[in-house]
Parts: sequence; structure tokens; C-alpha cells
Amino acid sequence: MSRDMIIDLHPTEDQQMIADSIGAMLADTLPVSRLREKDAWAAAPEVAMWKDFAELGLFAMALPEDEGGAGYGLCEELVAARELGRVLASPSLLAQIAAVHLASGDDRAALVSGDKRAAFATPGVDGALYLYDGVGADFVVVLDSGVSLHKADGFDWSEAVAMDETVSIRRASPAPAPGNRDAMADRVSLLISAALAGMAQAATELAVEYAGQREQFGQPIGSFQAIKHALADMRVRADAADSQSRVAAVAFGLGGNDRREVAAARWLAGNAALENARAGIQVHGGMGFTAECDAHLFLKRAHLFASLGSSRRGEERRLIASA
Amino acid sequence: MSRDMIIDLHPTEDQQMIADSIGAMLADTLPVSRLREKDAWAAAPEVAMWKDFAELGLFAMALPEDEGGAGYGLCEELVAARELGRVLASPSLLAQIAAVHLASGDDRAALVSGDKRAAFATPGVDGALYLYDGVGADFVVVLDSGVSLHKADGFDWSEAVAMDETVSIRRASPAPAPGNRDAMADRVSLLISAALAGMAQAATELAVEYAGQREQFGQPIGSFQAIKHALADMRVRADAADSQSRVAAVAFGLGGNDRREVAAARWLAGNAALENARAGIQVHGGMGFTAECDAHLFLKRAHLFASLGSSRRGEERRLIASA
Amino acid sequence: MRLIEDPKLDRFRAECRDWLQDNVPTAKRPPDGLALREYDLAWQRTQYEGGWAGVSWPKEYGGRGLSVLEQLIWHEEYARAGAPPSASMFVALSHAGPTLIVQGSDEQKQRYLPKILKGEENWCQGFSEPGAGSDLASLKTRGVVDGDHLVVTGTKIWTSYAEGANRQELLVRTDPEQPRHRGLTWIVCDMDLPGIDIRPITAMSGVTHFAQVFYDEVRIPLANVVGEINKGWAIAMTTLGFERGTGTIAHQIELANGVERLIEVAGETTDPETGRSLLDDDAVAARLAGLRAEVMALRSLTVASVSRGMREEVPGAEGNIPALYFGELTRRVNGAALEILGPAALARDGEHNWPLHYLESFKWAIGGGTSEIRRNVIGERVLGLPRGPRAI
Amino acid sequence: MRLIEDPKLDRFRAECRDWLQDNVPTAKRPPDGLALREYDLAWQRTQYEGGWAGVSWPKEYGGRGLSVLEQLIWHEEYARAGAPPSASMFVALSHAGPTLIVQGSDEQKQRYLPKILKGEENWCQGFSEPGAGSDLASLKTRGVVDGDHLVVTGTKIWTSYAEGANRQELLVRTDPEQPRHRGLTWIVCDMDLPGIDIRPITAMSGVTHFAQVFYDEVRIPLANVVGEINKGWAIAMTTLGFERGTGTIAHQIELANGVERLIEVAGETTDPETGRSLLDDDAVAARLAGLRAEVMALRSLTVASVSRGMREEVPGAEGNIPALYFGELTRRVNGAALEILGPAALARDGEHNWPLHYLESFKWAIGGGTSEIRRNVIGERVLGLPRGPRAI
Repeated sequence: MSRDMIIDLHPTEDQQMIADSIGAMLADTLPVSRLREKDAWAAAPEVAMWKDFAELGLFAMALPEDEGGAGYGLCEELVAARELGRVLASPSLLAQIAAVHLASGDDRAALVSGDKRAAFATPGVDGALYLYDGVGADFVVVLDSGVSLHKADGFDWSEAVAMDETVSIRRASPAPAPGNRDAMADRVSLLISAALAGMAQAATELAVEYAGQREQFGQPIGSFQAIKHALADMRVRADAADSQSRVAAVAFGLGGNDRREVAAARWLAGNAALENARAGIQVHGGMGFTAECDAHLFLKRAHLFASLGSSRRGEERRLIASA
Repeated sequence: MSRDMIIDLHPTEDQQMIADSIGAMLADTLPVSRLREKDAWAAAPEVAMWKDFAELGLFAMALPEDEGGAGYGLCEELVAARELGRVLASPSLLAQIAAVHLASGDDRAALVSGDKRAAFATPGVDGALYLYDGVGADFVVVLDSGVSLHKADGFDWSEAVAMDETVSIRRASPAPAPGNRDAMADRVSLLISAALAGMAQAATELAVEYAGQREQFGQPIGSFQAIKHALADMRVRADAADSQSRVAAVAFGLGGNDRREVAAARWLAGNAALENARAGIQVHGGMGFTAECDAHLFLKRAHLFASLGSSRRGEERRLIASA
Repeated sequence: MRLIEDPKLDRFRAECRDWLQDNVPTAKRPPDGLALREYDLAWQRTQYEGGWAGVSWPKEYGGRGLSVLEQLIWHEEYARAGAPPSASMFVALSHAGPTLIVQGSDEQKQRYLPKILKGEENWCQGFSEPGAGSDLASLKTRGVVDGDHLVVTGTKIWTSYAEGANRQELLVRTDPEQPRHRGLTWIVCDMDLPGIDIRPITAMSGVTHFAQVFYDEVRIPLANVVGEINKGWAIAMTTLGFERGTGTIAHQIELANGVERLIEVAGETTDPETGRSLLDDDAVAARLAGLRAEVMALRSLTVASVSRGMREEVPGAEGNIPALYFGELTRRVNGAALEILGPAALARDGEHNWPLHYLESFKWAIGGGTSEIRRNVIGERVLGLPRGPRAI
Repeated sequence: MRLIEDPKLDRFRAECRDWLQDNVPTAKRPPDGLALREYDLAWQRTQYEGGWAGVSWPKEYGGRGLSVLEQLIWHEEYARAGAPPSASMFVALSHAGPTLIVQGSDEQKQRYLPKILKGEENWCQGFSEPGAGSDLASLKTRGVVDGDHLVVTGTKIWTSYAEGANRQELLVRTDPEQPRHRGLTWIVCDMDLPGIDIRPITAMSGVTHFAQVFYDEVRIPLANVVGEINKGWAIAMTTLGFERGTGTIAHQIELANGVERLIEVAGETTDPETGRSLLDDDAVAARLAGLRAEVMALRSLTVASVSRGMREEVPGAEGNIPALYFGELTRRVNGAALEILGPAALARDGEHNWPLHYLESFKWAIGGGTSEIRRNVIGERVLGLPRGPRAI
């Protein structure tokens, strides 16, 4: 960020409205606890709600008004992405937002309206392409060093089993040749960073709530420094990730070293989501280790999002590469 | 370590005797608090005591009896090195032990008797050779990727100022070409590891003592989990470093992957000495930040020892290199 | 410190190795349930018949009466041979059994110990409660003396392999008037008694080894009390220190093998971003180097623990040091695998099933004493720091 | 979140930059002592005369009456211009001054504030005591009312730049009957009063900016009491929250510059072990990349703090978040320099004097609230967790 830039991180009125409306819809329809139900993926509520999200304008926030969008920018998309991250919404909702930018003409219109669906896929070190929540999707947004849009039926998918069993995964070989790192790849990376920051926040809140209620040795465990300090560190990590992703979003496209801003945001957000998920499980003690508690859902989902077209090492390389 | 090896880490009778006699001598003559006196280096008690150390047999423990030694091995040297580390004794005492192994004939005899003195030197990234406590020394034990013995007057030394102002430093350019990593280099590295492990232990004990006495909020600060857990982690790091250096010493020279054992010992010991020194300062709070408390002496000395012919990265390379 | 050079030990090791090579079961181990229990018991019987059950247990109860060194050698060779984890036999072999050896009456030892070694009975634990995880002193499950029985009502949680277990080491409150750790009793509960109900708990890994156990006026003979009534805390504390590291040595070796496998895989795998092997990335190599050093440290801490064990009758609180180290390290090793190998390692049907190892690894920093409790114990009982203002 | 595009702010920044470019002192700053004080006061006078003192202070006391944004811009340009650290003026400008603005009487404000901005007086702090470092509520230095004076006896420690300071913000116990944080009084002490004795303390870096101050029946007029007698705790707590991050922004930028310098040096330096540059080692590069990301996060946390500051009158406990982050990060950055650069960086006469930066960096996790206290405050006042059983 150029030091000449003055940024207000407080949400604008529009941003607050977006956060409130999406947040309210998600709290009603996609509480994190839904993921303990172990429904088959086909019943995942996000798919059934695709049209609702479209009507809310989620997929076209940053399109100009004459294309049916709201004329907002990346900052507003980021607000939505954080809310989606907080409830561990399907990664394909973010894929849809990305796909709208990558598509054009009729495809774009069908994505905006929710008539067609997109999902993320990312290559593994085994050379295969891994697709998340892509059953029935029309488009695949492939995240590697770059980002590119593909027809879903151009691959020969086979089923796989995910660590996060609340997400469906499929694989196809070989993965397409990696693309170049361009501004769109940075943009999508920032959306994922915001979702990861939202997970880090929500994991903190979950653990804080538990620590304030659960008693051991005659006191709430949150009164013990070992727990209190772990929670304080969780909050600090979540705040760092969130602030940096917001600063990077404002700086995005304004020139300067913003590629590093994006890399820092992703590095911090991946770290915060993973570390906070781990710490959250530990704060929950025995409960945290069970499938009956939400804590592990954050862990599994954080690993998935953190690995989407990126790795800690990849961001480190970008952070050191000359601007 | 081959899994076929059964090791008893408990000190043998001889080892206990060595620890007791050197420990008693050091406690009397070289308490850590001496380093707060800010005497000029020329008055450093180690130099005045060189003959006493020689008489105690410190420099020749591992020489055969017909060469005036005690016929012990690396394990016994290690016991002594740990005690020297605990009181932050001059690195040149370990240099002298190393020099005895590297020298022969009259030189060796003069080193054993304490008539001649050795000191460590190690190259910096600036290409210079850094000499520690080498004023008046006859030999220089150069630690780089290997270890080699040089006459001290073969270099053109100039004075420098050390972070650890209780140690004198000098520099000379250029440093000799680095040697090969051989068994002797591993042996010296283990002595330094043991000294670092001793520092990590003594720093823990200093902090534990303070935390048991110092009161805040009406209780000894050691009763607060934030402090208690920091101290527990210090103990664990010190134990890990100490156990590993002892296992590596027993395994030394018996074949197998012992180069990795040595590298692990050094990596763990450097880490333990540095982290424990930092944590020790934090436990001491405001006092820890002052020159009036011993805590910072451990920090400065740990940095010095950790950088002697080694770096964290160097040990990591050795840990991964094929055996 | 010294190398123990003893031809007897070398011979013992060779014997272990030979026997294990010939006898380790080749049939695939069932993942859970009663089939798993049967498998574990059968393998225990095989070991007993081969003369390898209870290497360091007294001879009179079917053990071999050897030292902690032979025990260590056995564990090492056991892990090297890829023998099945003790799993559903773990509490019997490494917890309840050792406790009975030290604290049980002669009659109790005769009654229980041989059946453990012979693979006739397995045990589970009943210590933690929903309201008392780390805080054992606040247990609420009640035991009321009624004639020559103790009538137990309440619930226990985190009981591993409860389903099909024969016996349980159970800690109940027999005197509610006495504060906290007083008034507890340690008793052997037969798991087929009327009034016991077992509800499995699914772990985040999907494995269902845990259960919550409910007791509705379960009548346990008073003869099953170990030690005295209301003096159960001391018995439980004996057990708590028993881990010298040898009990988990198989897990430690598994962890070390995991690091080696990860280094191997990283060396064989091409990083699509750089076109080089993952291990050619110095940062990945450095991370793996550090983990390798820490795994070596873990083993050395265990060697130190065994060295103490050769001299002490009753293990001290130092046993928490390798336990804490292991609990934290195993999670980091398995987490590193997922982070380094990325999306391909997040699939559960991959060659190594890293997710299962990773998710299960969290339990070592939680179960049997959280890392926080272990740090408390190290601070207070090893370093001698004052207790906090909590009312223990 | 948005970019604030305001030509007024751009003009303000340009003005700052131009003025600083012409006026930042070029003479070398004395390391300590009275010469340092004179230097700092002279530079403050220059700022005042240029119209740059107290950018966000009220106009009636000589400030410019601008917002926190102009304040931030000023700090940024100040740091960019390499202007001297506020050092001996820090307490006056960032602590005592802001406290008086909120809590002082009109007369007190008139008496003290203009002299600060004009560079006529500098202040020191008198809060901590040898027996009460983190635990301010247990202060023992006594203040006894005698006529219209408070007679102070006792001692304060960790007072920075005490030597030559004109005034001190002093917290003393005026009612020993009341428990802990009650019965404390916040008073302005003139440092030239009889009975004051100053003993310098040498920090581990060798720097002697700290002192212990002894008070032997020092008579301070009651008119110097800020707020009411026995109500000093609330005044001190106001001050504690003042740090919005902008006070330390110069240090933050210095830290960011340190990381950049370290990356640069690592790129230019050959690793004798590999023959490549230090930065060609991916592990070194990764470590520096992480530090660069964290320095960026620190700045973003401060931006967030300033954004809150644009809306809140009284700063909340969130200010502890960037403060904690900075305290931990600065130590790691400077420690990384020593570890990466090795023996050459352990000499104090090298080009960058890394040891001085490193040793001084420890104070940020200790002074003005240790990291432990900051985590307590974040836990309790930001997250709303219950207090521990300590008797605060």
C-alpha cells in the first residue's frame, strides 16, 4: 500500500447493508450446525437456494447496473465472502461470483440469474484436478497459479472422499496447464481470503462462547489464562487477517505493490483460519474432538479453502518476488 | 540412532563425579552474576584459572591415560560442556578441549597443561573471521562447515564490539576456506550443543526461581498459568535438547545415521537456548529488560554459541541430506 | 549416559524379532466394533501363548518379570514389525493392569491380571464425566454402599472401546460430604452388569471408539474396590503417572515413520508451481528437517524417561514431558502433511489417508490430560511452582 | 471499507512533506542524557513554530485541532522523513498530554499543554513501582494530605527520561484503607521539587533511558491533582487506552523498514555454506516473507484502529490488539536478523547495529503492559471472558 493512501476500514452504509442482509439470510438458512446433519450432498441447501442467492444479487454485485449488477466493486464482494465464510457456505458460491467475472454473453447472464452453476476446482500434486461441490455444476473455475473458466462436462470426473465430508469432491486427470497469475486470480484470491478470515472470526466466537459457559475447577474455563490467552491470540489472528484482506481490497487495482498486499492477505487468512480452528478444538477439549461439536467443521473447511489454488509457500514466493 | 541400541541416559558414577567436581568449582568461581560486573575482558576469571582447569583435567578428559588424559570419551566431555554452559563460561574453554583433539605433539601437551590457550573463531557472512575471547590465545579453532586448528598470530586481528559485551571479539579478513564436515566437526558441535542445553536449563531455573518469589496481584507470578505454562515449555525444550545431545553423544561414532543425531542435537539445543533466554526475559518482566538481572546474559551468550560454525539452516540441511 | 552393551538384551531382541516376524497377524484389522475387539483379543492370546504377554509384569500373573529395558525392546520390535496397535487392549495392558500390580490386593491381581495377558478380557476406563473433563476431582457419579455392594448411578464419558469391554476401571464419588478429591473410590466394574447403557460418540475423524456410559443403580460388589473406599484419588494418581513413554512408544514410532514417509513423498512429488520436487523447496525441507529433529527429541525424551524408570519404583510427574511433547508434535506433523501436499492429501481415499491420521492426532493433546493440564502438572510437580488460586 | 479521497488530506500531506523535508534536523542526535533532552525540546520548538505541534490537539492549547486522519498522515510523513523519534517528549505528547485534554481542569490544561507543544517542558511517567510492575492497583507510594499539599514518599521505577524531565504524571496511594485500585490519586509532580532523587537503570542494551525515582516527603500542591483525590485509577485507565496505534506508528514504520532492509541485505549477502545469496535459500525467503506479511498486518490493524478512532470519543480496549502484535513482532523481526545474518550481525559496530535494535525490541512486550496483561485485557474487555480468580 502506498503510504499516501488513506483508508477507512469501517463498512460504508452499502457495505453494512450487504453484510446485514446476507448475514441474516445465512443465519436463518445456513447455520453452521446444518453441517452436522450428514445429509447427502445432493440435499445441500445451498444448491436449492441458488436462485435465492441470485435474487439477492450475490452473483452480480460488481457488475455494472446495465448488466443487471449493482455496480459495486471488490470491497462489497469481500463483505459477502466474509459472511459466507462465517457460516462455512459451499465454496461454489464464491466460484459463481468468480465465474460471472470470467464469463461473458449468455453464459454470464445465466450465471447471474442462477440458471447455471459454477464450482471451484484446483490441481493436486498428483496431477489430478479436484472439484468441490461440483455435482450438477455447468462451469468449473480452475484455480491454479492463475484462474480460468471451463465447461464442467469437458472433464472425466470420478468420485472421491473428502476430509471435509460435508463437501463433495471429484477428481479428473490431467489438470489443465496452469495459467498466469493475473489480476483476476488476485481478485479471487482475495475473496477466498475474506472467507478464510470469516472462518477465523466465527471459530473464535464459537470458542469464546463455549469458554464462557463451560465450567471446570468451579469456574468458566475462559477465566483461566491458558484458555483466555489462546482466545485472545485467536482474536488477534482473525483481526489481522480481516484487516489485511480489507486493506488489500481497497488497494486492489490502484497500482503500487498490491500483488504483495493480496499475497499477505491470503497468507494471513490461511494461517488464521487453520490456527484458529486448531485452537478452537483445543479450547473445546473432549467435545472439540467429537463430531457433535461444530469446532471440527471449521478445521476441515479451513484446510479446503486454504488449498484452493494456493499454498502457504506460493504466497511466500509472491511476497518475496519483486513487485 | 539404530533402534537396536539401548541407552541409559543416567550419568555413570564417573560422569556424576565430573559433573559434581566441575559444577562445584564453577559455582564457587564463576557464578553467572560475575558477568554483571562489566570488568574488562583482561580480568576475565577464566583466563586466570586456565591452569586450574588444566589441573582438574578438563582439557584432556578424552585423551588416553598415557598422554596425560583420563581415558574418558565424548560423553564425559559433554557432561563438562553442559556445566560450562550453565554458568556461561567462556567459549574458549570448549575451544581448548577441541584444540587438544586437533593438535599433536608439543602443541597438544602445551594445551593439555594449559601453557597454551585456544579460542574459537567462526566466519561471518561478511567474509571476516570472528574470534571470541581470543586475546592472548595461541591457537584458533576455526569452526565453519568443518573444524581446523590455526596459529592465532597468522591473522591480522582488529577489535570489534560484541552484542555480548562480556565476551571479547576480534575480526580478521579473509576467513580461511571452509573445511569439510568430518567427525571432529560433529564432535565439537555436540560439545557446543551440550553447552547450549546447559544454558537452556540454567535459564529455566533462573526464571522458575524468580517466578516463585516475585508477587503480583497478591500471588507469586509463577502461580499464573501464563507464566507457569511458559516455564513448563522452557523445561520441555531444555529436556529435549539435553536428552538429544546425550543420545547423540552415545551414538557418536557407532555408525548409523549419527550425523543426523548430531544435527538434531544442535538444532534443538540452539532453539532451546534462544527461546528459553527470550522467555526468561519475559518472565522477569521489567527486571528482565535491565542489565541488573542475569536473564539477558543468557540471551546474548545463546546467540553467540548458536552461531559458532553453525546456523539453524545449516543443521536443517544436514538433517535432510541423505545419511 | 552410556550404551548398554548386554548380550542378554541382544539375544532378547533377536528373539522378539524372530517371533514377531512369524506371528504378527496378516489379516486386515477391522476398523471398529466387536470385530475389532475379537481381533485384538485373539492377537493378545497369540502373544500369550508365544510367551510375550506382559514382558515386565510379574511372573506369578503370567508375565515374564523382565525389566523396563526388555519392555522397551519389545515395544520397539513390536512397532518395527508393524504389529497391530494395542487399541482395545490398551487400558488393560497400560493402565488398569499396572495400577492393579501396584495397588490391587493379591486376590484382585489373581482374578484380573492373568485374564488380561491371556486375551480373555479387555478393559475400558471410566474416569471423565461430561461435567468434569480435565477436572477429575469434581466427579459426580455416585456410589452408595448398600450391604456388600456399591450402587453406582451417573455417567462417564470418553470411554474408549466401551462396547464389548469386560471390565472397567471406574472412579466414583462415595462420600459427597468430602470436598473434591476426597471421597472418591476406585472400583472394578463388570461391564455386563444390569443398568449399564453405552452410547457411542463419533469422533471428528468419523471413528467411533469413544462412548458415553450411563449407570442406573448398577450394583458392584464391594470386593471390587481397589485400595480403600474414599481413597480412590491416590489410586487414580498412581495410574496417571504410569506413562513412562513406553506405553505410547508404538505411536511414537508410527509418528517417526510418518515423518519419514512424508519426506519420501515430498522427494518424489513434483510441485506443479515450480516443476521441482517439493523437497527441493528449502522451506519445505527445513520444515521437515525440524519435524525430524523433534521426532528424534521425542524418542530421546522417552529414553530419558526409561532411564529414570530403571531406578524409580513409582514414576514421577516427569512422564508428562514426553506426553506433552508427543501430543503437540503429532498434530503438527500430520498438519504439515496436509499443508505441504495440498488438495491431493485432503482426499480420504488417497494412498496414505493423511486426513485420518491428522484428525485422530488431535486426541493426544486432549485425551488423558490436555496439554494445558500437563503444563500445569509440569509447572507444579516438576518445577515446584505454586498452585494457582483455583480450589483444587 | 473505502479509499478516502479528499483533496484536503492530499494537500495536508504535501504540506507535511514539504515542511519536514526542509526542517528535519540534520545534526546527529545525542544518545542520551541532558543533551538528548535539549535536542528533543529544540526539535519540538521547531515543530511548534512551523505550526505542526499537536496536529489533533485543541487549538486553544496551541494545537491544530485536526482529526485523527491528519494525525496519522503527520506520523506517516514524519517517519518517512526520518524525523527523530519523540523519545523524551513521548510521555508529554502521547500520554500525559492526551490525559489532561480529557481529564484536566481548564486551568491545568492552560498551565501544561501549551508548554508541551512549545517544547518548553518535557514529562516523565511515575506509575510502576518495584513491587508493582503489571499490577498497578497494588501501588504503595504514599501521598498524605498536609494543608494544601500532598506529601509523597516512596519510589517509582521504569521512568523513562526522568533525568531533566520537568513534570511527571504520578500515581500515588492517598488512602491506604481502601482496597487496591481505590484510594489512588493522579497528580502532576514538578521534578525539581526537593526530596526527589533519580537513579538511572541500565537496560540490557546498555542504554540508560530508564530510572528509579525516590520521593522523600516531596510536597506537591493539591492544585496539581487531576480529577479528584482518591479517584486516580479512572484517570490512569483513560490513559491506558489512548494508544490507538498512531502513537507507535513511527516505530511501526521503522520496523517495516527494518524488514525491507533485512530482505535487501539477505539478497546482497552470499551464504558461505551454499555460495548463493541468503535470499536464494527458500527457507530464509519464506521466513522473511512471513515477516513482511505480518508487518503489513500490523499496519492494517492500525488502519482499523484509526478507522475506529474516527468514530469513538474514548478509545476502547481494542487498542491492545495492535500493541500486542507489535510487541511480539518486533522481537521476532530483530531476532530473525541476528539468526539469518549470524556472527557478522552479532557485532555492535556493524553497519546496521542489529544487536541494539534487537535488545531494545524486547521492551515492547514488557513496558506499558506486558503481552500477558494485554492478552488478559483482550480476553476480558474485548472478548468479554470472565475474570480469573485473582483479586483485582
